[in-house]
Amino acid sequence: METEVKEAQGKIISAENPDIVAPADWQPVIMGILCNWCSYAGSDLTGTSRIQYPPNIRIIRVPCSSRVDPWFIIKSLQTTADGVLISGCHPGDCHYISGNYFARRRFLVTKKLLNFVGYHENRVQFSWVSAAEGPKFAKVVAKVTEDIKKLGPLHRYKKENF
Amino acid sequence: MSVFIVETDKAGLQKFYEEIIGKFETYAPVEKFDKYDYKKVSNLSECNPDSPIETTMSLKPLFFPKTAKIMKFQEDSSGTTLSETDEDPLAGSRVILGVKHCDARGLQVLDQVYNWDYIDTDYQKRRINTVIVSTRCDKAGNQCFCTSLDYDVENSDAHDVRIVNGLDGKIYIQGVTEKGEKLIKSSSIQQPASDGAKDELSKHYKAFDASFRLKMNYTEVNAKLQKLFDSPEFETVSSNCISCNTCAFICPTCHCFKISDEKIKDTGVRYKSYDSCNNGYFTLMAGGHNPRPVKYRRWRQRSLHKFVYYKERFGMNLCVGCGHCAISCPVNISIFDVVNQVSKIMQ
Amino acid sequence: MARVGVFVCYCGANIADFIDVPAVVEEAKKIKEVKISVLYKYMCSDPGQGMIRDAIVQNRLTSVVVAACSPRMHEKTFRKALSDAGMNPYMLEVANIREHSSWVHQKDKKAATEKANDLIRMAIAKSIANEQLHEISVPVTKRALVIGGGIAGIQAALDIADARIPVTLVEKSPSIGGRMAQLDETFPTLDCSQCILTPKMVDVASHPYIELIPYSEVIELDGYVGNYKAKIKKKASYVDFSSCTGCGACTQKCPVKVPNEFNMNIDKRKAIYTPFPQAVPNKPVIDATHCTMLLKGKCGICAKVCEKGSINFKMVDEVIEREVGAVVIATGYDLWDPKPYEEYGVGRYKDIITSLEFERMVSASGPTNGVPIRPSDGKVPKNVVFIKCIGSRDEAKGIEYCSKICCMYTAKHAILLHHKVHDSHAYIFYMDIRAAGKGYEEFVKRAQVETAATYLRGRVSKIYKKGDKLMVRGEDAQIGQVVEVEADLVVLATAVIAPKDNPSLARLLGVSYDKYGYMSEAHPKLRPVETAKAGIFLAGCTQAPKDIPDTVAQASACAAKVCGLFAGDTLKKDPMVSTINNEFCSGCQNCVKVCPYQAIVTEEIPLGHGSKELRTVAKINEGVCQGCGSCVAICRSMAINLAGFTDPQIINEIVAI
Amino acid sequence: MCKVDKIIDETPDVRTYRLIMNDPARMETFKWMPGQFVEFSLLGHGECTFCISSSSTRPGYFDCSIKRAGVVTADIHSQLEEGMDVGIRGPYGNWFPTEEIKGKNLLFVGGGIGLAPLRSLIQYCIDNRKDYKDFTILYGARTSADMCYKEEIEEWKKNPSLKVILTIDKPEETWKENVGVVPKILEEVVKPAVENTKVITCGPPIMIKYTLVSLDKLGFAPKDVITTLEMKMQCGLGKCGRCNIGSTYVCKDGPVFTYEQLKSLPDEF
Amino acid sequence: MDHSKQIQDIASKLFAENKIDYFVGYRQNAIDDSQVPYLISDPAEIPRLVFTDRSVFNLANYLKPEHTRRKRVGLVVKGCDSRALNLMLTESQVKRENVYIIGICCEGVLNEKGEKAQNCIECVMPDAVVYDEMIGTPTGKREYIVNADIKELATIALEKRADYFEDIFSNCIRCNACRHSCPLCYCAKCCIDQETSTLYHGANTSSGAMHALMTWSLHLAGRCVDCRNCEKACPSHLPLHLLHKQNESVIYENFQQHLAGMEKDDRGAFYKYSLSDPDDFIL
Repeated sequence: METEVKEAQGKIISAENPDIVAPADWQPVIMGILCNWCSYAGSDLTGTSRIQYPPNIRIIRVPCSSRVDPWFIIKSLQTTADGVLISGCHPGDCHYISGNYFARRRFLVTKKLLNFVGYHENRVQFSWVSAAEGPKFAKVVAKVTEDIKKLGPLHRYKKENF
Repeated sequence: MSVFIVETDKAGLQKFYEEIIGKFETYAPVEKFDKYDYKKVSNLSECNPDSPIETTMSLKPLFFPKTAKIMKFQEDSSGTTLSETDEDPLAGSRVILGVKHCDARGLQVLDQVYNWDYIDTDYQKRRINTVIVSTRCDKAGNQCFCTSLDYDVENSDAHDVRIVNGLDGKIYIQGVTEKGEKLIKSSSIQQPASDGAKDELSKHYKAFDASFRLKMNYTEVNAKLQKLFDSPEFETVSSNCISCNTCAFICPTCHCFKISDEKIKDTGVRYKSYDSCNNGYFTLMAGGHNPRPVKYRRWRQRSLHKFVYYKERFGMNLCVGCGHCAISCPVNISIFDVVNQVSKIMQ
Repeated sequence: MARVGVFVCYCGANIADFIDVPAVVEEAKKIKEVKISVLYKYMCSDPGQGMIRDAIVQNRLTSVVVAACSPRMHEKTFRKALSDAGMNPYMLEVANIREHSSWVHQKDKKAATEKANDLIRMAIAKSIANEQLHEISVPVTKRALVIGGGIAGIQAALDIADARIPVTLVEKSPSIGGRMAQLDETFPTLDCSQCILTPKMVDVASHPYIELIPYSEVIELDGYVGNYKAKIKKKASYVDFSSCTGCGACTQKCPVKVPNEFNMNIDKRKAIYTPFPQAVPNKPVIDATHCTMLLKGKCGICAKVCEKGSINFKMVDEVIEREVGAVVIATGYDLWDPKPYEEYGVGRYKDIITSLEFERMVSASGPTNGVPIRPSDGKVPKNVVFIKCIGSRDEAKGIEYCSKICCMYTAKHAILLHHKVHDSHAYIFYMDIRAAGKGYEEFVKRAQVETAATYLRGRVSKIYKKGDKLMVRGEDAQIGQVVEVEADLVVLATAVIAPKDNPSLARLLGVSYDKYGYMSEAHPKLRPVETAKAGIFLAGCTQAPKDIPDTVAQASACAAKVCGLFAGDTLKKDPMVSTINNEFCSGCQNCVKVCPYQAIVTEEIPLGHGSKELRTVAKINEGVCQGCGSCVAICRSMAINLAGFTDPQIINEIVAI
Repeated sequence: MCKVDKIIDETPDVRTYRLIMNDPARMETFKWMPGQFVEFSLLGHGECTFCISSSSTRPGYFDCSIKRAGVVTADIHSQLEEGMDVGIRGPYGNWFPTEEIKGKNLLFVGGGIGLAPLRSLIQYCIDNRKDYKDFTILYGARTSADMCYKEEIEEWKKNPSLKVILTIDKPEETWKENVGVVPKILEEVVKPAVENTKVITCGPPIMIKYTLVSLDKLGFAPKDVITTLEMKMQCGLGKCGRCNIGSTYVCKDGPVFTYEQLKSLPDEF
Repeated sequence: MDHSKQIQDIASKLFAENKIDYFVGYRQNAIDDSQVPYLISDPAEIPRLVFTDRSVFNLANYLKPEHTRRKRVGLVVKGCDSRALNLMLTESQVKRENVYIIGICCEGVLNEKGEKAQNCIECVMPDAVVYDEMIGTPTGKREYIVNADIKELATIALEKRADYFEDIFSNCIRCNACRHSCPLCYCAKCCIDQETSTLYHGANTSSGAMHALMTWSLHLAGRCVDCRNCEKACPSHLPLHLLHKQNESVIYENFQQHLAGMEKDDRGAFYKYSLSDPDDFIL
C-alpha cells in the first residue's frame, strides 16, 4: 500500500484523499456501538481472555443493534470519530427476536448513502459478534482500526472548528 | 444625489468590470445547479453581469448571512467566559456587480430596521464597505411589479452605480451616489456622456416600465389593506400555501431571525440564523400560547407586515416587487396576487 | 447542575497494572460537573461500596460513575449501593475500564490510560443526562389459563392449582385426556396409560382451584402479562351439563352412527356421545354435524329418553370471558397423513395402518378389545411389519425433523404385539434407533431380545400385494441386500406434526411459531418454557415433539413459571422501557409494526387542548415492553425514547471524547 | 455575565434566581425600571426573556422569577445552580409609567407568575411610598401552593399602608382568604373606586381578558389600565421580528401598554 | 394529456352528491403557464380546475391535517402521487373513507424548461395505484431504471463526489421547504426542524445541513415515491433527488425489489425485513 511507503517518511497520507496528511503517530478515534447481549458480552469476553487489540475504539452500549439510529453514525463522524463500528448479534440470535434484521436493512442503506456522499466505505463498518466470539471481536477491531488508519483523519463536516 | 454619467460600449463595459474585479473583492451572479446566486468572482468569465439575471437568493445573504456567529463561550470549572467570534464582518471594500435594482432597494429597506434604535454594527460595516453596481433591467420579468410600489425605480438611489444598456446601442454608466461616482472615476472609462444621455436613460426607462404586466395601485392597496385585518379572504388565498418558508428565506427584505446555541462539550457558539413568520413555531411561546397558530394568520402577518406595518413604522414598503418569492414558491403563490385579491374583495 | 462522583477501581492489579489510575482520577476532576473523584482497590467490596454511599451523601451527588469492570458484572451491585444511599439506582453509569481497556491493552499503558479517560468521560456525560427511573410494577390477575387438556395441560393445571392459584382449563374436545388417553401402555415401563392418566383427569374435575371448560376454544386474547383478558367460545353441546348425570341412556338409544375418531375411525360412535368411557367430564355431547334432529328436525330420541331433561336442541355457542395473568399453551400434536407414500400402497391396501390405529387396537378398551386385527378380513395378524420414519426425517415427502417418539413406541408395539399374539413376529424397518432416555435403550433391547423382533436397517422401497399378504420389499443395509418380508399387517410410524390450528392460535395469542407450526420458545436453551411474549408459556408437543416424561416435566416447569410470576401482588420490571411523547407522535404506527412483542398499541387523544376532534397516537405498554429500542430508532419524529438509552444520553456519549 | 447568588423556590414550578453581576462596577451602573426585561441565557441551552422581578430601589442584585414551561426553562430549573454563570443582556423594553401614576391610588391585579413584573413595581412604589396614595394588591393563583413570593406577601400584609387581597381558584382546607377567580373577586370583594385610580395588571392571558372586562364594567377608562404583554421575543432589539404586533415591536414599544393602546393593535396576542 | 373536463365533471358530481368538503386540483397560474394547486370548497370555482402535463405538484401533500383539517377531500393523483397517498393510508395519516381519489394514468409532466421531467422518464408506475375513479388508459408497471445521475456520480472519484456533495450541503439554507412540500413528511414536529428538535440545536452550517438532509433522506428511504416535490420546492435548486434515488436503488436492488407505496398496506422498506437480506457487508 501507498500508506506504508509514506509512513516511512514520518507521515500518514490518507488513502481517501491524498491532501490529508497526518503525523505518523496519529491515532484515529473509532466509535464502537455494541449491542448489550451479544457484542458487548463478546467484547467483555475478549477482555477476560486477555486478547489484545488496538486501543482506538470507544464503546457505547445499547440494548440492541436496532436501537442504533443512523444519525448516531452521522453525529459521530461529525464530532469526535474518524470511523464507526457497529456490532450486534448474528442474524437469528437477536435477544429481541428480530431487532438485528431491521437494523441490518438500515445499516446497508446508511453505509451506501454515506459512501455516496463521499465517505470512504471503510469509515463505517458493521459486524456480527456473538457473546462467544471474543477473538472475533479483537480481529474486527484490529481490522477496522487498520482500515481507518489508512484513511487518515476525517476533516469533512467536522464541527469542532467553531 | 450624483448624476455623473459616462458612456461607453460593450468592450468598454467589459473593461470596466475587469478593472473592478482586478482591484476589489467582487461578487456577481454565478451559475450553480441551474440557478444564479451572488458569489465571489475572480475572473469576468465566471459571471455575466451585462444583463440583469434573476438570482434565486437576493443580495441579502451578503449583508445578513443565513447563519452568523454572534459569540463564543467556553465553560470550565471556574465559570464561563465569553468571547467575540472570529467572523470577519468585512474589512476591505467590495463591489457587487450585476445587481437588479429591486435587490438593491431591498437593502435600502433593510437599512431602516437595522439602523433604528440598536444598530447592527456587522451589517452596518458590510453596507458601508460595499459598492453596488446595478444593471437596469431592459424588460420586466414575469413576476416583477417593482414599478407599482412606493419608490421611484427610475431614479432609485439604492445602488451606487447604475448601468443602462441604452436603446441607442450605447452603454451608460451612471454614478448614483458619491461612492459610485468615485468608483467610476477610478476606472479608465472616462468618456462623459453626451447631452442626450439623460433623455436616452428616461426613454430606456419608459420602455422598461411599459413592459410590465403586473401593475397595482399601491396607495389604494395600502389604504385598503389597513382595514382588512379581519378579512376572511386571507384564509382563501393562503389555502394552498404549504408553509415551507422559502419565500421568506429568499426575500430581499425579510429579516426575521432566530438565535440558537450549539455546544459541544464545554465550548459553544451562539448563532443567529434566518427564520420566517410563516413557520408555525415562530411565535410559539414556552407556555404553549401561540398568537398565530394557523396558516392564514401567519399569511396575514406576512402580507400586512410587508404592505402596511413596515410602511407605517419605517416609511418604506417591505416588499420591493422583485418577484423572487413567486418564482421560488413550490406552489406558485405570488404575493402580488394575494394582496391584490384581498384588497379587491372589499370593492 | 449535575453533581457527579467518579469512583475508579484498581481491581487489585487487574486495572492498576496497565492503567495509570491516579492520573485517570485527576483527569476526571477536570470536568466541571465532577465533584469528587476517588480511587480504591476494590470498589465492589463492602468498604468500596461504603465509600460510594458516603460520597453520595457528603457531596450531594446527582449521579455516580464507577470506573471498574464490565457493567454486566457489577452494575446491580453498585445500583444497590446507590439506592442504599438514598439515590435513584438508575443514576449510575459504569465505565468499563477493565474488560475494555486494562485487559486488552496490556502492552500500551499510555493508550490504555487515554482510553480509560475517554470511557470515563463518556460515562460522566451519559450520567448527566440520566433520568430517575423507577421499577415498573404491573398488577397481576392471579389466574392461569391452560389451553389444551392433554397430559401437558392436565399436569400444568394441577401443579398450578395445587399452589392455590385458580386455573381455567380449556379443552377443544368434549373430554380432557388428549392423546395419552388413546394410548394403551407407555414406554419404557409399560404401565397402563389409562391407569396413570385417569386419576389425574378426575383430580382436574374435582379440584377446587380448577375450572374446566371442555368443548370450547380460546378465540381472543387481549392485554399483557399479568393482565390478559381471554374470550372463550363454548361450543354448543346441546346437553345441559349441570343436570346431566352421565347415565348414558341417550348414547345407547341414539340411532345415528358415526365413525369414532377417538378410536381412529376403526369403529363407530353415536351422534350423541362421550368420546370414551373414562371421559372427564363424563357427559355426552351432540355432534351437530350428524344429529338428524339438528340437521333435519327429525328424531329427538335422546331428549325423550333423558330423565333429567338435559337435552336442549336450542343451545347455541356461548362466549365467556376470563381475566387471567398467565397462559399455558398445551395444544399437543397431530399425526402426519402418510398419503404421499404411494409406493407403499397407502390408501389402496387396507392392511397398512398407522401406529396410532395399532395402538387403539391393542388397547384393552379399544374397538377390538385389545386384539390386533387385519382391517381387510378381521383376522389376527402373525407377521407384522413396522416401518419407522414415515414422514419424519424425510425432506422430500414429509418433514425434516425427527419425531423423537417413534423409535420408542415402535419397540413398545413390537412388545405389545408379542403380548397379545404370542405366535406373532415383528419386523421393524428403521433408519436409526434413537433411544436416548432413562431406560430407553434397555427397552429397545427388550424388544429385540425378549420379543425377538427383527430389526432391519433400511428403507422400504415398495409394498405390493400378493394374495392376501402384503409383500414388503426393502433393503437391509447391514447385509447390503434387498429383503422381502411377507406381512399380514403393516404399521407405519407416522411423524408427529404440530396441530393444524397452531398458527392461527399463535397469531391470536401473539406468540411466534416456527415453519412447522410449532410454537417458538423465547430461547432454545435458557428459556425453553417461555414464549417471547411475557406471561405465555409452552408445555408439551405444542413446542416440539416430546415423549410423556418430557411433556410432564415441561408442564411442571410451566407451573413453576406461572407460580413465580404470581408470587407477588405486582410484577416488578426493569424500567428500561420505551416511552412516547404524544406531542411529537404523528401516529404513523410503524413502531407498532416493528415491535417484536406487540407492546405498542394505539390510543386516541384530543387533537388539541380541550378539542373534541381526536387523533391517533402510539402507546407503549410498559408491562410488555422489553426495551430493545427498535421502535426508537425507526421513529422519524423522535417521539419515542428508551429510558436508560435516550437520545440525549447517547448524544452526550458521542460528543464526550 | 452574572452569577447566581441565591435560588428561591417559590412554587413547585417557579423559582426565583437572585443574580449579581460578575463585574461589580457594572452591577453598580446596571439600572432598570419596573416592567423592563432582560435576555437570560443558559449558555448552550438557549436564551429566554424574563422580566426583572425586583426593584432597582433595592440595589446590589436583581431577581428573575422563572416558571418551568418550555425546553430552556426546564433546563434552567434542572441545571442552574447557585454559583453558576448566566448570560444577561438588557434591560430592554419600556417600563411602567412610574411618573404618571404618582399621586394616584394604585390597584395591582396579578395572577400566578404574573406577579413578577408587578412585584418590581410594588417594591419600587413601597420604597417611594410618599409619592403614591392608596395601595391595593389583588393576587390570585390556582392553588395556595402556586402563590409566588409567599414570604414577601406576608410582609406586605403586615405593612399597614398596603391592602392585600389574596384568592385561589378552588377551595382548600387550610385556606382562610378568598376563593374564586380574580375578576370575580375584583368585582365582588375589592370593588375599587374608579376615581383617581390606576390599575396595573399582569397574569395569564385568560385572566387578563376577563379582568379587562370586569374593569370595564367597574367603569375604568382604558387609559387607566396598564398591563404588560407576553410575546415571544428573541433579540430584544427590535430586529428579529418575532414580537411584532402590527407595526409595534413589543420588545421596544412594550411590554407595558395601557388597555387603550392594546385596543388599537390588531388582535394577535 | 388534458383531463380538465373529466375532472370538472367529477368534482361537480362529488359536490352535488355531498361526498366531499374540499376538492384539491390544479388551476392555471394567472401569470405564466405553470399551474397552482387549488383547494376549493365552493362548487362555483370548479370551472377553473385544469389538468394537463403542467400539473406537476404532488397534491397528496394537501392531505396533511394542517391543510384540510381531516375533512372529506376529493383529490387528483398521478401515478407517483398515488403511491405517496398509498403510504399515507398505510401509515394511518388519511382515512380511506375521507378521500375520493381521482386517479390519472399519467403520461408524464413537464419540467420548467418544457421538457419531460426526469422522474417521468424513469417512472416505474405512471398509473394511479389507488383510486375511486380512473382517468386515461393504464399502461402498467414499467421496468425499474437506476437514475442516470446516480449512475454517473457512482463512476466519479470518491473525493470529487465528496466535494460535489459538500457544495450541495453548503448551499442549503435550511428553509425546510423540502420537508414541507413532501407529502410523507407529515410529522407534527420534525426532527430536523431546528425549532423543536432534540437533535439539532445547530445552525445553518454545511455540517448541520448535511446531518439534516441525510437524516431526512434516510427517513424517506423506502418511502420516497420520486414525485420531486422537494426538489421543485428547493429555492437553492439542490439536486435532492440524488439522495433519495440512491437510497431507492440500494433498496430496490437488495430488498426484494421494494418500491415505495406500490401496493396497498405495503410498509416502507425499513419497517419490515427478510431473512435473506444481504449480509455480506457485515464483518
